[in-house]
Amino acid sequence: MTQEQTIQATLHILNKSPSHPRFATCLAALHEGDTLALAENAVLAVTDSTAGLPRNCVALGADLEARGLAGNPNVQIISYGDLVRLTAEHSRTVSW
Amino acid sequence: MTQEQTIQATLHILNKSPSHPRFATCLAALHEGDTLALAENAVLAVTDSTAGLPRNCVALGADLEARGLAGNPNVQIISYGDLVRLTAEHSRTVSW
Amino acid sequence: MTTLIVIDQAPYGSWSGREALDMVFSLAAFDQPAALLFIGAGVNWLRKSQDAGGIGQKTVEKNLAAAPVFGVEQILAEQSACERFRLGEGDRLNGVELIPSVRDALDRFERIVFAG
Amino acid sequence: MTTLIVIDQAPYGSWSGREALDMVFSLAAFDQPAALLFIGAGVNWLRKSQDAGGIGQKTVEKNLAAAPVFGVEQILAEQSACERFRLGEGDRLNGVELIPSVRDALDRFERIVFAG
Amino acid sequence: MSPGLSYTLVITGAPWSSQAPQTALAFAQELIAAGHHIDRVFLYGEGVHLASALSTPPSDEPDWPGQWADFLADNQTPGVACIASALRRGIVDQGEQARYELSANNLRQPYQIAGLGEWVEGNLKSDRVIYFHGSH
Amino acid sequence: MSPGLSYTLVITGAPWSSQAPQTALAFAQELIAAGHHIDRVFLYGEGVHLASALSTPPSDEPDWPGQWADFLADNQTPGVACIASALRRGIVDQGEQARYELSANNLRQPYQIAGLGEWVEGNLKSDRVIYFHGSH
Repeated sequence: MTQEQTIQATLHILNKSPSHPRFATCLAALHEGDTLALAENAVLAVTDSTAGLPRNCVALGADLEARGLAGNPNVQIISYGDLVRLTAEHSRTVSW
Repeated sequence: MTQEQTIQATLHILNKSPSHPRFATCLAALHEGDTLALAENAVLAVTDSTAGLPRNCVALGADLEARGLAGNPNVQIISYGDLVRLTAEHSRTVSW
Repeated sequence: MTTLIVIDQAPYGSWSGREALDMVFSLAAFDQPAALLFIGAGVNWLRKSQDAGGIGQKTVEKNLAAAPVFGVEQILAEQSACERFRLGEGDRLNGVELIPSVRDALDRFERIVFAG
Repeated sequence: MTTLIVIDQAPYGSWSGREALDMVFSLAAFDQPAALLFIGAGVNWLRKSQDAGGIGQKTVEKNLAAAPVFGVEQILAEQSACERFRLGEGDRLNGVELIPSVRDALDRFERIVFAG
Repeated sequence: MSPGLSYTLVITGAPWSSQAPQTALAFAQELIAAGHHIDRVFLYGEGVHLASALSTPPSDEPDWPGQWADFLADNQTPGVACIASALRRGIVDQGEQARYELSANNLRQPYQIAGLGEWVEGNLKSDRVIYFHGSH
Repeated sequence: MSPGLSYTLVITGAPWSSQAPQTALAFAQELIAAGHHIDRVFLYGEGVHLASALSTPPSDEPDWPGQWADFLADNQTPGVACIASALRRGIVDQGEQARYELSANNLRQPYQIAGLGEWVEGNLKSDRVIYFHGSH
């Protein structure tokens, strides 16, 4: 796992509410090909009319259900097992 | 201390960083005649070019000094004793 | 003198909203008038069909729905935040009053307590 | 592989920035390459003439100034945040490199760790 | 300005995760100096960590739990940790240790553990209730 | 996908002030189920509160400290609380109790207290280091 000239696709795990300053910073740091995984308070982004989510965006189902958002069609729902798989597939993960 | 029809002048103690969502909410809630006391991370507002502070704005000197901002002319500097006096003078204080 | 408890933090990510609710119910238990105001991301506490079993928590929806029974006078929510988070009338718990500005809502109450 | 520690929280209001600095110094102590990036309100860690005695804390300025001595490779700061908080070159600690975008700064490093 | 007001102070921010205990202590010291009275200091939510007897910061760092306990003792000011907040977060006295069969207790002297009723009483009887929240 | 990777998990958010311990536990359970290995769980900053032996939530609420300790024991996974973070926040083992002449110890089994070197080693030797932060 050596540093490459071109940064490889990165998994971004974001758990902050859309109102938290780190939320916007994360969205601005994404590259084409990166995957954004919404967890905890960040899943509110699927119902936030001001949040422009990227195409490769997934959200934890348990967190969506807790917040009454499991029926929201704006996002691909994943399980904790899927999140594990994503961290295994990506050699670079950033937890925001 | 009964509720009056016209709300009396209020002391607002704000300790959140200007990046925190509660900061902007507080500034929008101020009335003419209210006093805003900046404490802890909120004193960064005196050097924040995006923060429009009200006229009746004071900031804790110890917090300004800690952050290298004691020489900033944008705000009236108060001591902890002054803050006590402000809470005694105002029958209504909101801690943000 | 009615105490207004203000919750501006998103639900379930921390315990501070629940502990603010405990304050409201405690006031009510001692026959002290209390009201709730949800602003910012906090309005999401008011969404219907919450199910927190998957994150190992209890759902707060029932507690909130029972608030009037326990003597909580009013449940207020910031209108612009409801719009931002697409929390239409059909999505919200019943009995929530929308308020156009936080400033006007705070003006109605002598005593204001933010969730920690 | 250099580890980049990112600090986006204002100084002194909590211990998380200090504990992030401890991570950087710990890497350096084990001869592991490390760098620091300050963004958002976090850039205020870099202001000169801090004096935290009045709030009963130690000033971090000396620790930061000593970072290169202890093997911290780079100290980066977000340019737009420095502008927002009026942190001009004369106001900042020496040896800080401004970066035009957080995204570009993150791209330089294989391993990114945010302050908790 | 009314001299000799009574205050309840509520601290919801923990030491080290927030500056709340430090600001509250400086405020409390000036309250006493100005001739006011502190009915009680109420620790709620994360604030209950201030009442840990086991907090052991390095000797060159401020010891807020120790400083606060000294202040309370010196001024005979009641310090109260909310029982619900404290039990969740692992702050327990001898009574709770016995009741829940725990291995130890760690409530610092002179704090007491009590319910939110103490806070309600502050709302009713103190001239002022001032909150010291975390920074988040 | 590479099967059988090694992970270090770092938890910096406390139970009750954040969802981090819950998310991390669900993640850890799925890691084991998928055949991966957890080299260690490292508690840092506010995360050290997860290792409190005295945390006593109401019986109808989740007991994250208890659930995490069971997971670590069942899977023989090392749980490490950073010593500097833990001492400040009042999480101490028998050794620290003796050294600082404290009234009790409250580190939950099977956690150990150790320095940031454990985290550095995770960086060097684990295939993945995943962070679970607070929500602020």
